[in-house]
Amino acid sequence: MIARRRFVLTAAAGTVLPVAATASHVQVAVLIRQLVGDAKLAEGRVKLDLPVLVENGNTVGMTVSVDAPPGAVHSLHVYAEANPLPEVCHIRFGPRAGVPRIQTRIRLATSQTVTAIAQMHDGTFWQDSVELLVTLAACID
Amino acid sequence: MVRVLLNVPRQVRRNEPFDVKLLISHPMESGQRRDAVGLAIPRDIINLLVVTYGNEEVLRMDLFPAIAANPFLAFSMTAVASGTLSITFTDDHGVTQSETATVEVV
Amino acid sequence: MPTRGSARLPMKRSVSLGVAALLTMAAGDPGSGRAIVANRQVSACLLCHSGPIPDPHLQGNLAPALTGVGSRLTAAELRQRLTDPGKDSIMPSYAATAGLNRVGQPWVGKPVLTPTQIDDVVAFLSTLRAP
Amino acid sequence: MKRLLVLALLLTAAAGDIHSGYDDASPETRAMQDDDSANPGFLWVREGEAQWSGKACAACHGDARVSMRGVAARYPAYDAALNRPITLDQRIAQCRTERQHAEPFTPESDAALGLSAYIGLQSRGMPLQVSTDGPMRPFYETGRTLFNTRMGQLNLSCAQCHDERAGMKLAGAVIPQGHPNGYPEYRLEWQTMGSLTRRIRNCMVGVRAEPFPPDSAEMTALALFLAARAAGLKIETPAVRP
Repeated sequence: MIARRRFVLTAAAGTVLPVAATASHVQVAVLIRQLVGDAKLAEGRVKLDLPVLVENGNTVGMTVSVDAPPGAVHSLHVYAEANPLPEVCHIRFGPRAGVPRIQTRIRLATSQTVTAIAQMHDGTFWQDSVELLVTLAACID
Repeated sequence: MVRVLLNVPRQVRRNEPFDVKLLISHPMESGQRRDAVGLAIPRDIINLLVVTYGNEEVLRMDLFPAIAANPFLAFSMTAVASGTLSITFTDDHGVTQSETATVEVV
Repeated sequence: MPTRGSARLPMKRSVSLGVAALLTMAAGDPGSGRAIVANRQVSACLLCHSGPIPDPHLQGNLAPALTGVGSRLTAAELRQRLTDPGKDSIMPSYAATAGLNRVGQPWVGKPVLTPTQIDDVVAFLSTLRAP
Repeated sequence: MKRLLVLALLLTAAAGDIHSGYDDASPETRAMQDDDSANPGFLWVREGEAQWSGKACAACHGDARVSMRGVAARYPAYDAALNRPITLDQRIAQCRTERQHAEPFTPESDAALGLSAYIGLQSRGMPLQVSTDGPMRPFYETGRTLFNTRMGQLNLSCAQCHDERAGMKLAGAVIPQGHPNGYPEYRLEWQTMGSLTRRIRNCMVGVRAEPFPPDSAEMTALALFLAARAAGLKIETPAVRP
């Protein structure tokens, strides 16, 4: 998917605009392949929670949880394919990790698909994706 | 100096998961924006966040410009003995800052 | 391609209309008009109206949908709406440079759209026929 | 007659339905506001708290949780010496420069927003109740006139969106009623905290109008009218909005 909106700069003091550039589905696929290697990537176990209709792409609450006992999850990885840079975050858990569930806030440049991958200590990889629509601010300051 | 809000229960039960919430005041300037006269605003983000408890690493997070301004992180952890929870983060200039909280295991 | 004869010109009603807006009556380019309508920063049309343009979730509902507007209004009527919507409408005149209050520095003396852009938008809207 | 009755009912419903922008926000945004340990506005509140106790504020005013309770609900308030209303932010600035003999705050700075947020928090949950009588009346009327005046290249008034079309969608965004009960507030769009003044400027730039300067008589009159128009709404400082 490619980003569909490119805005022309109009004069408004204080306006800050994005530099035109986005990642791609292919770029995310390459990153995921590097992460997973030859292992199988399956749907399930990991759950990515994002609003389907995003109020403002600047700050989007995200929850990633894994159906697993404490200590079973090695790491979590999140990718946003239509952001300027596709990587969102990587989180590696240590031995004191509790319930495998994290919450953070992310930026989404435009409507797109976001993917989360959980890597388990048993070597398996699990993924979940959310396709969402991003609403833009009507008035920009 | 960056402001940090670290929310941890003061008392927890041994080996029972508890929630930690963290807010850091930081613009997380993505490096993808231009200012009003068209100049690129340089990237300035917190790129690494490490949570330790005693001598053990609880969580290590690599952050990218897609993490929103004033980063928020909530996670769960366990403790077997009273100790100090320490959050250490590093920005693009290599500046490191820490915030700690004590946890009593009852 | 819709054409406009001078016989279909609206009567001049408002002193705030730029003379140029009335003089430029060349047939507009609907492709260019579509791009102008689709660009919120240029025309602001989709802040209030919806229309047959991608991303309906980014379109407003303060004003009638543009879908089928070419069947409801003639080119002359469309031009009139754009240039002189009247005091009872919340729509701004896209041609006016006077009769406005506290216009911001970057926009002083400038209409929302140029006469050529208005021609193009009218040409595009005229193509939006009811099914 | 029946039509008139329906119209009257509609008007009554419209007048009675005064609700906070909180109610128009998404569940995610409301949740962000509801949890003090997840609400980024509290980064500023803590900054303000440190200023309050570290500087001369506490020396005169004591514990803000006592002395500042309900204060934000009464502003803009009449200043007899100036013979005009002033906003809470202007009162804080006045105290800072005239009593503390400190440098004025930079508008929208973390220091200014922090102190304002900390003081505002002390009135959280209390209903907005500003005076519009006596010497306040002409300023209130000025504010009302400004609220109803079409402005800018896009020729829109505040009322056309926030009274007449609240709840409808401007682009993809629901138009809120435009109440000032959460300031200073954290806006997702700004990715930071901001004042009511900044928000009004935001709207004015949106309609391509020349914004009222932050400390102008017009801005204060408009702030007064907005506060009076929101009478009874509970203060939510620091609110979170899209």
